[in-house]
Amino acid sequence: MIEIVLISTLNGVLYGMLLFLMASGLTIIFSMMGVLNFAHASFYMLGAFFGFEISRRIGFWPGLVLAPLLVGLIGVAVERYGLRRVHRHGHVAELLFTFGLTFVIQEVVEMVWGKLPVDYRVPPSLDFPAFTIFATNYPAFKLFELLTALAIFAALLVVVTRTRIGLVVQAALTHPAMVAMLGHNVDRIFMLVFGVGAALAAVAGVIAGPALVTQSNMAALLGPILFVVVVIGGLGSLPGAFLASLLIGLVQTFAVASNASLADLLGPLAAGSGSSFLRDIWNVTVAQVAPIIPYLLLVLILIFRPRGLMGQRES
Amino acid sequence: MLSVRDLHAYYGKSHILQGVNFHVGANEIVSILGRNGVGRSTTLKAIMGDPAPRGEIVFKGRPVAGLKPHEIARLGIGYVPEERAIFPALTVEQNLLLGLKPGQKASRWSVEETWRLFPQLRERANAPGGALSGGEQQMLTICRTLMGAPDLIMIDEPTEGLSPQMVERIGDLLQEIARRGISIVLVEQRLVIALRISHRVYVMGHGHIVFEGTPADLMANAEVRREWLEV
Amino acid sequence: AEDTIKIGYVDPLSGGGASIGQIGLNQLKFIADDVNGKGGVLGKKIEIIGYDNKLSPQVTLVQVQKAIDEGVQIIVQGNGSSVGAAVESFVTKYNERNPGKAVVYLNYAAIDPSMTNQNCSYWHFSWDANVDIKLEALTNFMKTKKDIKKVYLIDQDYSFGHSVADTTVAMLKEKRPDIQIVGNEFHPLVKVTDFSPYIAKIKASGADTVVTGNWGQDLALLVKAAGDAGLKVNWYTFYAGGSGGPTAIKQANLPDQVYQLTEGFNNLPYKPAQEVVRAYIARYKSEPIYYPRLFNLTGMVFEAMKEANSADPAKFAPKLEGMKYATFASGQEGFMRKDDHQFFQPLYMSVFGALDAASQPFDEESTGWGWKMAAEIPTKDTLYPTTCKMKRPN
Amino acid sequence: MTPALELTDLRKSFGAMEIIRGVTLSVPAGERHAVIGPNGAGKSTLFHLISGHYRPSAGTIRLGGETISGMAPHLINRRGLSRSFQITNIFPRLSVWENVRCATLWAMGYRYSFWRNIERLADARQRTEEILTEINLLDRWHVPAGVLSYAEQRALEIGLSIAGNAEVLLLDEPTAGMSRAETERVVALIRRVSEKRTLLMIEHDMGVVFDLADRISVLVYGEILASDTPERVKANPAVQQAYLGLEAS
Amino acid sequence: MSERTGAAPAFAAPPLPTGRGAGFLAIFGPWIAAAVLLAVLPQVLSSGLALSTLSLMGMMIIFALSYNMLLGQTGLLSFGQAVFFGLGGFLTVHAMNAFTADGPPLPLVALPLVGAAAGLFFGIVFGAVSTRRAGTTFAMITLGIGELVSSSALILRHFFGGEEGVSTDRTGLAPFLGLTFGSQLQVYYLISGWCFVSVAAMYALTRTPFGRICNAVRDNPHRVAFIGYDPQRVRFLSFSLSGLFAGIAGALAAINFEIMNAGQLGATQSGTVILMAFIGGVGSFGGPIIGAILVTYLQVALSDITDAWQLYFGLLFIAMVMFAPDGIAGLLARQQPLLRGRQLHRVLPAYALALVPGLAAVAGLSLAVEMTNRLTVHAGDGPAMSFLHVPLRADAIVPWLVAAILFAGGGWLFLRAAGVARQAYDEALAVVQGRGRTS
Ligand SMILES: Nc1ncnc2c1ncn2[C@@H]1O[C@H](COP(=O)(O)OP(=O)(O)OP(=O)(O)O)[C@@H](O)[C@H]1O
Ligand SMILES: Nc1ncnc2c1ncn2[C@@H]1O[C@H](COP(=O)(O)OP(=O)(O)OP(=O)(O)O)[C@@H](O)[C@H]1O
Ligand SMILES: [Mg+2]
Ligand SMILES: [Mg+2]
Repeated sequence: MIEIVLISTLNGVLYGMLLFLMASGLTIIFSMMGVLNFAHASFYMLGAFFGFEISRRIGFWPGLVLAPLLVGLIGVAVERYGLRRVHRHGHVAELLFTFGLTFVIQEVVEMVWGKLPVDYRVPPSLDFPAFTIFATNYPAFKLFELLTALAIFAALLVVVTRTRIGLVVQAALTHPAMVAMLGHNVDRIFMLVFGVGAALAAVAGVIAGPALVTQSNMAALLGPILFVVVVIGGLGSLPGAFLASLLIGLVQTFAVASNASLADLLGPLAAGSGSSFLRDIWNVTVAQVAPIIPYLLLVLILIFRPRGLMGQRES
Repeated sequence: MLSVRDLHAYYGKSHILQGVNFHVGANEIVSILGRNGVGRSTTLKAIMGDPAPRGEIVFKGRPVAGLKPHEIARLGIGYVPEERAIFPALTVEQNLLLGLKPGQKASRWSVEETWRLFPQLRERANAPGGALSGGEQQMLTICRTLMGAPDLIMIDEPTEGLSPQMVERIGDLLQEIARRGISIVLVEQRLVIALRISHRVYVMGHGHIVFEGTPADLMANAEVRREWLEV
Repeated sequence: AEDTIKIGYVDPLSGGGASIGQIGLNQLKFIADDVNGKGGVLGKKIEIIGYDNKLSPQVTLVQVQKAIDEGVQIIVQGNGSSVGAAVESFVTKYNERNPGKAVVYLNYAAIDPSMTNQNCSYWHFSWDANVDIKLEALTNFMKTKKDIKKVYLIDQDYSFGHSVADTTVAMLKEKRPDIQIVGNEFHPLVKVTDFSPYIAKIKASGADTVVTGNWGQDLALLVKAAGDAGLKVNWYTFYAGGSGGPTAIKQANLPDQVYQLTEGFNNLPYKPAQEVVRAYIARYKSEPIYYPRLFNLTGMVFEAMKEANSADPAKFAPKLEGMKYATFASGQEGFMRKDDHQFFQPLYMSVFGALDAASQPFDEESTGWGWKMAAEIPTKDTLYPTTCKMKRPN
Repeated sequence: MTPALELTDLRKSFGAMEIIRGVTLSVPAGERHAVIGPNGAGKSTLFHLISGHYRPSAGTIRLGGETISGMAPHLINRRGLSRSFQITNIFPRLSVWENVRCATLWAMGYRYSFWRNIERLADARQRTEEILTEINLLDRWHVPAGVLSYAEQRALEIGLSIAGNAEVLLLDEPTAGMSRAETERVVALIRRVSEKRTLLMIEHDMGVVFDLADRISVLVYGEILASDTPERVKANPAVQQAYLGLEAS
Repeated sequence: MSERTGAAPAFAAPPLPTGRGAGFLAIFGPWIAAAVLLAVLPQVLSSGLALSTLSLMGMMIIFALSYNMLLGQTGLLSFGQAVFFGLGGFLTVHAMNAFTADGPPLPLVALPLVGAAAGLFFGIVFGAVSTRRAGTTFAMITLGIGELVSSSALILRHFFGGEEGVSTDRTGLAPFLGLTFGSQLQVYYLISGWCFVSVAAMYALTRTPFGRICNAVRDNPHRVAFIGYDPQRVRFLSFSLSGLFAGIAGALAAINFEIMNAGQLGATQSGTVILMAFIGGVGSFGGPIIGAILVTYLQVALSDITDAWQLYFGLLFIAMVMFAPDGIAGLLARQQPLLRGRQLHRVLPAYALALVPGLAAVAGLSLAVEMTNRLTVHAGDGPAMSFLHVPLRADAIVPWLVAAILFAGGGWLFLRAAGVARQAYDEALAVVQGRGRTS
């Protein structure tokens, strides 16, 4: 029992931090700029492929620095020459713009790297088990993931609370012209924020690439789970996103560990239910539905607490 | 301080400003009067760069036309819009802090100063700007612009929605601002207050200036008042 | 009348499934070029036309319609049982509703047993062993492995995964009642990014063998998580050789622990096949031959055409029924069962690991590791009855 | 006779701050009642409470004798209370015509009707035309409301609030930002539309207040300081001190 | 009171709406024309593919319009519209299977009613949950619901048929006027009939008090409450009705394909409908119709022409969003005053002038894309290829130069020509308005 709880907690925390790593850039873009950036996963994929390409030439560590820089620049260019123009036409237009971008990025990645997975490996310097609990190894690379997530969280927290960038962006959502007339270069700040968001996605890509599968469909497979993290955490709240990542990580891990089903719960009743349709519902285990629990959580939280866990506003 | 010559501005295809000329000296309070819709607000906005002005705008000896709004603001022109443009989701204090320009630490007008002038705002320091009463928003928007330590401040209808008593206070405040070395361009509906505190007044009609003079000149000119101010 | 024989290949050529769909298309083109170089079939050239179905049954039907409009009477499709079922049902209805211009569906990878059982169709021929047959073969293999004591099942939560799990449980119970099933887990299809909790469960169960029908990312991530956690078990799989699988196994460092059941693999010691593989690799660099069965499929169809002296499915389909054929991978004989149009052939258990360069020339995905023979399951051990009541056109 | 609107010990707090501190007020039917008071006194909040935008923390509100405190805004509106907003609140992308017509629909009984052709509703059309004539926007009927000038939007705001023919009308600073001449036109309009109705109005323009109001309540710090006829309010030294400045004197 | 002393209004105000119906032909003319068009289309486009594509367009038109009831009319961005499409389809398939066996003899033509009922039912159920909120919150709830429903579809295998889905045979139902609906042509007429009825119904809906209040809610939900309406109720009704029509579309899909599977209620399908509505233009009723036709056509045709179709698809959307955010209908609507003022001839030459370099730039770009594709994805097929029927080698320098020149030169010329076209447009508009003022 202790073994299951301990291991599940550990796995949950590790998974949660991976989620946060992937979602941090989206939190920045979505909750600060209000842009539903569907291309976030594509930037993440670009990060992974750039990381792969750089790491096989000069090594993982230069890749960890260079890939996010490159993707950040791409993000800046996307904002400057595309999104900025679309911005005045509203959120739906922005969303579709990034939606179109996902197609383009995926196709370009396929042209350059093909459709098959690439052999993106954990750097040898981190390729060893860091510790072992109950005969289960925890690779050093996972710890590195965790530390990076924590570092990013701390750094973003400092930037958001210690500078006025967050305020400027938030103010510009309602009165962009006024913010400019107070002397703030709104355009440049938006560009920076978007660039940083893209770069953060790329950091996640560089790190998750070796841990997961680096393939041209990895963006599409990531799905909307990151939106779930940001929204559950609460729009505009970095700590919220952090908390939500942890929560989802833990909930999912513990759900997998459980084999309970309605049939177990209401055993005798279940026997009577003849319809095959009901039997389906009856016999589904918690573990089976683990990965869709976050969506359930999303719907429930939005219904009962639309601001999310720690959000300051409902939009 | 500021001189505007042959200023034109358009909204889409409609030609709103059709050659506006005026100037403001150091420490001077200048009012622009006129009926609704003649383009007074547009004049101020065009000076701030949005809508894009055509013509000559010189501030502290530097041509300003063609610069972006934030560059103009950084040169030292402050603008208080008619619609107040309070950032509703930010707290009162955060609204004030946004008045500081990037890199600017403190200024002649600090948050403390605001609290002193309008103790009412201090009580609301942590309330969202959107929750403020109409009049409180008006106070906040003026103080927010002052935080940026402008050399010239352009204020659009500052007394709208203010109680008579508060109107007086604003009048005094404007005079104090001017005493501290800040020039003021005031767009005002209420003649009483404008005439009381202005050094000079312009009257605007249909996109250009139709009268220039001291308040006393205007009081003496019944015809202008009737035709262009409807009083 | 036409001077080419058009074969419509309907499979995903874009999006998520494209990586496998494209490989099938390349292989068909390779075969067609080879056949055309030798003068074609019945004096006609073979033309392969790719139709992108985006892995959606509905798009597939539009594309099949398009292919038929363009004069295609032979549809080849494989990926996705949902698509396969749709094509089978469409082709059957189409031939019923439009008599005179028959269309035949040659299936190289959709392996839902229903396609050759309750839903079987005269116009459908299947070259891949269906789930029942594969599991019959797999359990026949496991029957002989006395060191298997505790088996854990983990599968994707959809029909194929459930077939694998249910059938394995049933067959093992019959053939090896001493084996303990210590877990029977389902996880959502391609939604899991972190398999560590599942690995923790497997570990806790004390299993020595895991049977999984997983493919694609679900297999790769599962194996990687096992490697990370240091789980030492044997893996019995069907699709570990699919795109990304070998890379993942190598990265997880699980030498000689992952088994795969297929109708052939590159390192089978059969010269003619090895030569073809070499030629293929020379042309499509770093792309493996996943589908030896495509060679069987085309070979048999071309032979049937020659026998019938016609490229009209109505004429050559009867010739396929019961046809015997020396399979591509090993030259051993297989046959097309007349009752349900299912091809039976020897199946092979191979295991992934370091190669002996002399006798095992082909590695996978440039990992340096490759598939090596573990056991051959002769055709007779793969036979599995069918419930098909074939309706033949009169 | 039951008063048109009756507030009893009404209170509203935001967090720890009590903004409305026990307001008791009764407005008889047909009265033109003005609420004045310093900025931030709670006048708009009072309107928000009456119209259902905020829920009162305590106290009751009765409309024509019926308790409406805590009801949703649309329910209160359906019971015959309509209001305008201090900060213009219209439908910017709809035409001026549609703005006003939408505001007439519920009161005319059309509700959520999805089987009637709206263009065939002669009564709604006629009423819309009347209102547009009243607020002098008839020749702008086809323009999207968001494009109107500030003063025109203020006029439309009033148009929306009177379109539903509500018994009780709440106007929050209807003349703010208007020039003298326009203000006079608005005053005339308000006089006309409030002919057979009850009017509650917030204003800072004392000219307008003394011109229109039958009775004036002075709200200071969330409490009613005085509620009386214009003359007596003007003469009240407490009011002078708390509120009226140089302009009124 | 609001005397305008600023710039004079550009137009004299048009006459007030009279409410008296326009002439019979003005109202029903377009509808009759549409009906005739739907009836004769299969005579012109009679291939099997054309009929399938037209059928597909028919159901997608309904689907896109149902979506626009939310996005365009009520201002609700939903990410889960396919849920109603899919559930409508699934219930229809089950109904078809039930009636085939020994259920009541319901003809196939009536089965979209099952889809409608299912769509409405689930619209009510999910609407009750989601429409309590608006804006991003609403959007995210629908995202969650969509994800939940489509995930459950794989788990509840008996109802949704697992991955294969549930298939059926449409000819098994009671014949209707002797029709068994075996042929695609008959199915086409069934779909176009339902399409016509649904479009007419949805159009009528926009012209009702409810329709107008939906627009008001889109513009300013807060204010709606103060004119007597409950914005939440309006959203709810709009959502439910939208579900109803999406359900009809799903039912038609089920009839057309005779199969329904989980993919039909997933995110891809929901995304497609957003694209359709937006590309066509959410601002007008007809926009989504154009969008549905165009996007369906592209989906069917583009993948034949090139397998880098996703790239072109993406670029097209990006270009649309950036340069024509009102969609195609918006672009067309801008030509309307010119057409009415008989000034269109003034701008057409300028448009044509812009079109030529524009096409050249597109050709240059796609040449580069295709050559890259050949060298990377299709390296195994060798560098010899053909582009627009011109044979060339992807590894030669000349084609690359041509591509670069076409793209850069065409792009530059296009930008200049676009300026000219814009100016021509402004001038023509000025002429029209000038006339409007004097008349
Ligand atoms: N964004 C805009 N788009 C189009 N026209 C505008 C816009 N803003 C203002 N206008 C028009 O420009 C003219 C001048 O407007 P402006 O706001 O400058 O007037 P004003 O003198 O400040 O009057 P007010 O007393 O109403 O504030 C008006 O006719 C107005 O309708
Ligand atoms: N939602 C809220 N949260 C916190 N404080 C609020 C909220 N709404 C109003 N207040 C405060 O309540 C007080 C009264 O506001 P209200 O808008 O009613 O004033 P008012 O009398 O209308 O003033 P004005 O004449 O300036 O419009 C103000 O100090 C305001 O800051
Ligand atoms: Mg103004
Ligand atoms: Mg107020």
